[in-house]
Amino acid sequence: MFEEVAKTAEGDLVINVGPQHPATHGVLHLLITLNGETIKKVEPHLGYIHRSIEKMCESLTYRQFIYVTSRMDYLSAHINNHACALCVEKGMQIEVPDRAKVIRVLMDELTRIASHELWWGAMAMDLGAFTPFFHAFRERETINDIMEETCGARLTMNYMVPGGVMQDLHPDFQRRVKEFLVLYKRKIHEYDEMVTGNIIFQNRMKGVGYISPEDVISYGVTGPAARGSGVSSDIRKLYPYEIYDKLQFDEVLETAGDSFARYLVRLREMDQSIRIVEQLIDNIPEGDFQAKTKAVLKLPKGEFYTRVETARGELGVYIVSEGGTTPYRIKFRSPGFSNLSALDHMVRGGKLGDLVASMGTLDLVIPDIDR
Amino acid sequence: MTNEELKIQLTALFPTATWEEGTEWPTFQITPAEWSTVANELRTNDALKFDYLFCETCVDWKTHLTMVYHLSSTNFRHNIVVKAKLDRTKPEIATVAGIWRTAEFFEREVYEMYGVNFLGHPDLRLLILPDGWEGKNPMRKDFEDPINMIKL
Amino acid sequence: MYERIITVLPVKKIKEKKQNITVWSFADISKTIDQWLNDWVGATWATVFEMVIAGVCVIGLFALLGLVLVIMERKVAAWIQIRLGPNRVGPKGMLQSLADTVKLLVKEGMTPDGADKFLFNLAPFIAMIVAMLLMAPIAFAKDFQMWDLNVGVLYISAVSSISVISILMAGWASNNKYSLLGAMRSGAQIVSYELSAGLSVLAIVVLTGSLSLTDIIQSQQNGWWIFKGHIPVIIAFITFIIAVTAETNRAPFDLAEAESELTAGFHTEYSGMKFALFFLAEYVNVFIVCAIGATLFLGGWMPFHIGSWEGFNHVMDYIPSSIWFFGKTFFLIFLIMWFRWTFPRLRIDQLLNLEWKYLLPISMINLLLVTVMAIMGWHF
Amino acid sequence: MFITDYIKDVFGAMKSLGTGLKRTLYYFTHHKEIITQQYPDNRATLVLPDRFKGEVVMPHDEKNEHRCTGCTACELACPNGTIKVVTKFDITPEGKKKKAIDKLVYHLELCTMCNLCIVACPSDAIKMAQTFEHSVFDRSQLTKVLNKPGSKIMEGVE
Repeated sequence: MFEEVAKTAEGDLVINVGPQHPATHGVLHLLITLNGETIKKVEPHLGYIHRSIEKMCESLTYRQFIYVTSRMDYLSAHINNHACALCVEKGMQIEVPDRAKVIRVLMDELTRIASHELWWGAMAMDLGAFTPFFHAFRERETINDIMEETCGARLTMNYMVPGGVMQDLHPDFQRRVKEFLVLYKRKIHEYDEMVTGNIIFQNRMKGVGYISPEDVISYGVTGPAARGSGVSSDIRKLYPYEIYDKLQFDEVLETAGDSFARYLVRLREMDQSIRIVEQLIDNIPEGDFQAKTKAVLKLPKGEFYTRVETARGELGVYIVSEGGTTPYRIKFRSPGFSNLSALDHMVRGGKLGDLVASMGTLDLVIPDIDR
Repeated sequence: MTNEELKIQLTALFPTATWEEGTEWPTFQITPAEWSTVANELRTNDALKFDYLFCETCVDWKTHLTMVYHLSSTNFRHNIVVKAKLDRTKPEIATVAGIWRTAEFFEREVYEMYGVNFLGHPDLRLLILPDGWEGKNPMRKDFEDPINMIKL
Repeated sequence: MYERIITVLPVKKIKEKKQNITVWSFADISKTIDQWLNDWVGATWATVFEMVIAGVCVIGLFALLGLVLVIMERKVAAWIQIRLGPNRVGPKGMLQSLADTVKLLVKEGMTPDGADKFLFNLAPFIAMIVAMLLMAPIAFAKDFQMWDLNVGVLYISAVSSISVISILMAGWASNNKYSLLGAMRSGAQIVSYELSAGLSVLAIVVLTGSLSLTDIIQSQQNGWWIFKGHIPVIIAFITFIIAVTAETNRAPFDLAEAESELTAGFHTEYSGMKFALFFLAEYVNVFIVCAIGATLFLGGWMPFHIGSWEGFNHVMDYIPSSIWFFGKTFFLIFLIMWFRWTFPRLRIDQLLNLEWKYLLPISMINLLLVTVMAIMGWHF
Repeated sequence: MFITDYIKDVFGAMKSLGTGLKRTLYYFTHHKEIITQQYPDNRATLVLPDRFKGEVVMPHDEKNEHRCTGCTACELACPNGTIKVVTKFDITPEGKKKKAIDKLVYHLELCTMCNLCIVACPSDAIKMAQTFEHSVFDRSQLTKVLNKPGSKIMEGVE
């Protein structure tokens, strides 16, 4: 290294952050060019967890391929499954019963809360505060327990199927969710006490990783990261699916465009999700949880695209069908992939410490980027 | 703008485009040669303003490749799909990384997965595949890997 | 002439009555040992033996402190993080750190290729030696001090700044970019925070008029400085705590080893016992700075007295002085641990901003106030 | 005013840090908030939800009879090739040949617990068990035969 430092005239230092690094939460590999502490360039190298899900799906039937998508963005597995189910339903024109719709939305929002909880803890951990991580897990575990009870798994549920959901809600579901709501309301102010209000945290976040609204659109940044720059990009509002158009909730927007704005968007989004859950939990209609579908699903020849809002941004599912039982080509437009492309733009000129702050607020899930 | 209005306007702008029927969003096909000017027009035209490329991918049709661009306008909230048919042996198309910067990553992915060469791309390197990858492009239909691919 | 290692100073008798009440003193024991050794082998050999005894005591204390502080840190962290913490090895997990030590001892100590082998292996020992040297002037209990230096405070601030060399050495010799960055951060950090730590210590020196730790403790017989010195001393105490947290590279100032940025900073490449030495040195440094804080601001081994409450003071006097000292020190250690598990880490430029824009001006003005206070005799 | 801003800054910062410290001190002193479950110790009292997807099992009744007809619906539904149905032909008392399962081989190491086979099964022959401690020393032990030796199909299941 001595020679290397001497060789570069400007004293630039090229550092590998990842694929095994505490801040990348997975196997993301960033090649960083540093000048002292200042970042000159960030170059992502992907593929360490690429499982070629798109290729795998080409050989799976329309019922089977949904389970694979849980493994993309494993923190919002429900929403991924939901997107796939929606796409198949769009192609087959299946009418989903009301009960199934409500169950799906409930599960989506619970997943979103769980995902944001984990993000919050991991974000604080990136910045050096360890305690919030464990506190976030207390609430997250409650949601996971609810999921486990109804769907049978904690992380990769495979609960959504074309035409509805796989099983009906567990009889205890409503009670457990209400308990969770009480717990959440009791504990959420602690998040502000421990992290949001903290002066060190605010200084680390404010003005860091700024991205302008134009760049947000150009880079295709979506989700809370885009809304932190004031770009309205909530698919639930813009292109409502399921019953989102009938629900009362706000699209959270901040205009500062820095890491702190993105942080606030996510925190307030949890409140909005709680609002949705509160609206629905007592109003789950009776009826079927699954539409009657054929045993073998065949999509007509054509192309189908659905967009849903995951916890990280816009997930697009693009199915090209040749009329068979398996998709001819499937493409997942994952939010993390586009969000990552803006990372270099966001952190250039910042300090090394800013990199983890910006990366934390982008909420990258590496399997989602690599697919 | 509704889909019909959009279609009328786009037909006027790009008379050479061939339209597909029965799709959710207006879908038209162009030749790779005109893609660069079409993309510029879509991005800059005040009535269209397609400033958000939300999906860019490629489909291998065994006889040819098709680039598929999903475009959206954050101003007017309308979407279109543009397709370009590429030659399978020597696929080449102009890059749009200068127009929509998100395309930089999408195109790198398509480049390694399908072998499409994007002319004028600022940084066309392997993104997901390991360095020094040789052989066929994995997402093409005729890709075979006897070691790692298991046929059930 | 040899300097006496175990020195027994004639205690300044500020209040004759108190002196009689304080029941338990190490002076008698050390005097007896000294006497006995002198009679047995003569003055020269007696000094040698005393040195050996002192050395063994320091090493023993080192090992003990390492074990105690590690388990303490883990328990504090666990309880703050709504966990149970180590609870498997020994009663309530109290032997966990012993098991960890054994594990670290039997682990292979790796030296990476391309590292500067000499410096790489030397660095952890420098860190240890610095920590050991700092033990010398600390008064652990009444009349229990290894080396009563008349410039004790100066000695501590001089020696403690050597520790940065070990970190720089480790960072440079590792041939690792993370280590180098961590070491550079640490260098900038320790050098800057030395200033405000020094200035806040000076506040007490100004009030006492002596650099000797014994004199400083004696001056607090009628009340600790933190109570006697009004607001300026409280400000000095706060700056001291912040500065020493930074100086010992503890969170929120752990930039030298910031794991989310630099994986492990300067000790990325260290393993086995060499890593353990760094680890131990960090904890012992924490103990030492807290001991100094306790000595300067909280009266060292002096018991807690309230004005004219004779009965209360009497009871307090019966608590052994070593318990007072360790109690105060461990309270400060707890404070530092509490900080660590609550706050996020600062960024390097904010860290330097905090020092040069906030702590340094505040402690300078504060020193001025303390000086005025000391001259006018406004303190109790 | 610069000085008042400066002092305000300092006090605001101290206050924000104090709030955080107060919160962590609360948890430090309130041990009843601890949520740790000491897993291997609480194994006796650990209850998993009845829907938990642990592994695929085939329930047998006391007469060693199962409900599997060997229709291979589960094999077709499985995305990973986890289940392999080996059929044989039994001779019924009337002398007719009847298809039945010889072995239902289940590869736990390939299973992703997606529940698709359970949903696909027309005769409710298989279900998910609530086990989760699947570690074994040898990979071959993860390949299981679900039907017990000598088991027969239950009367009346078609």
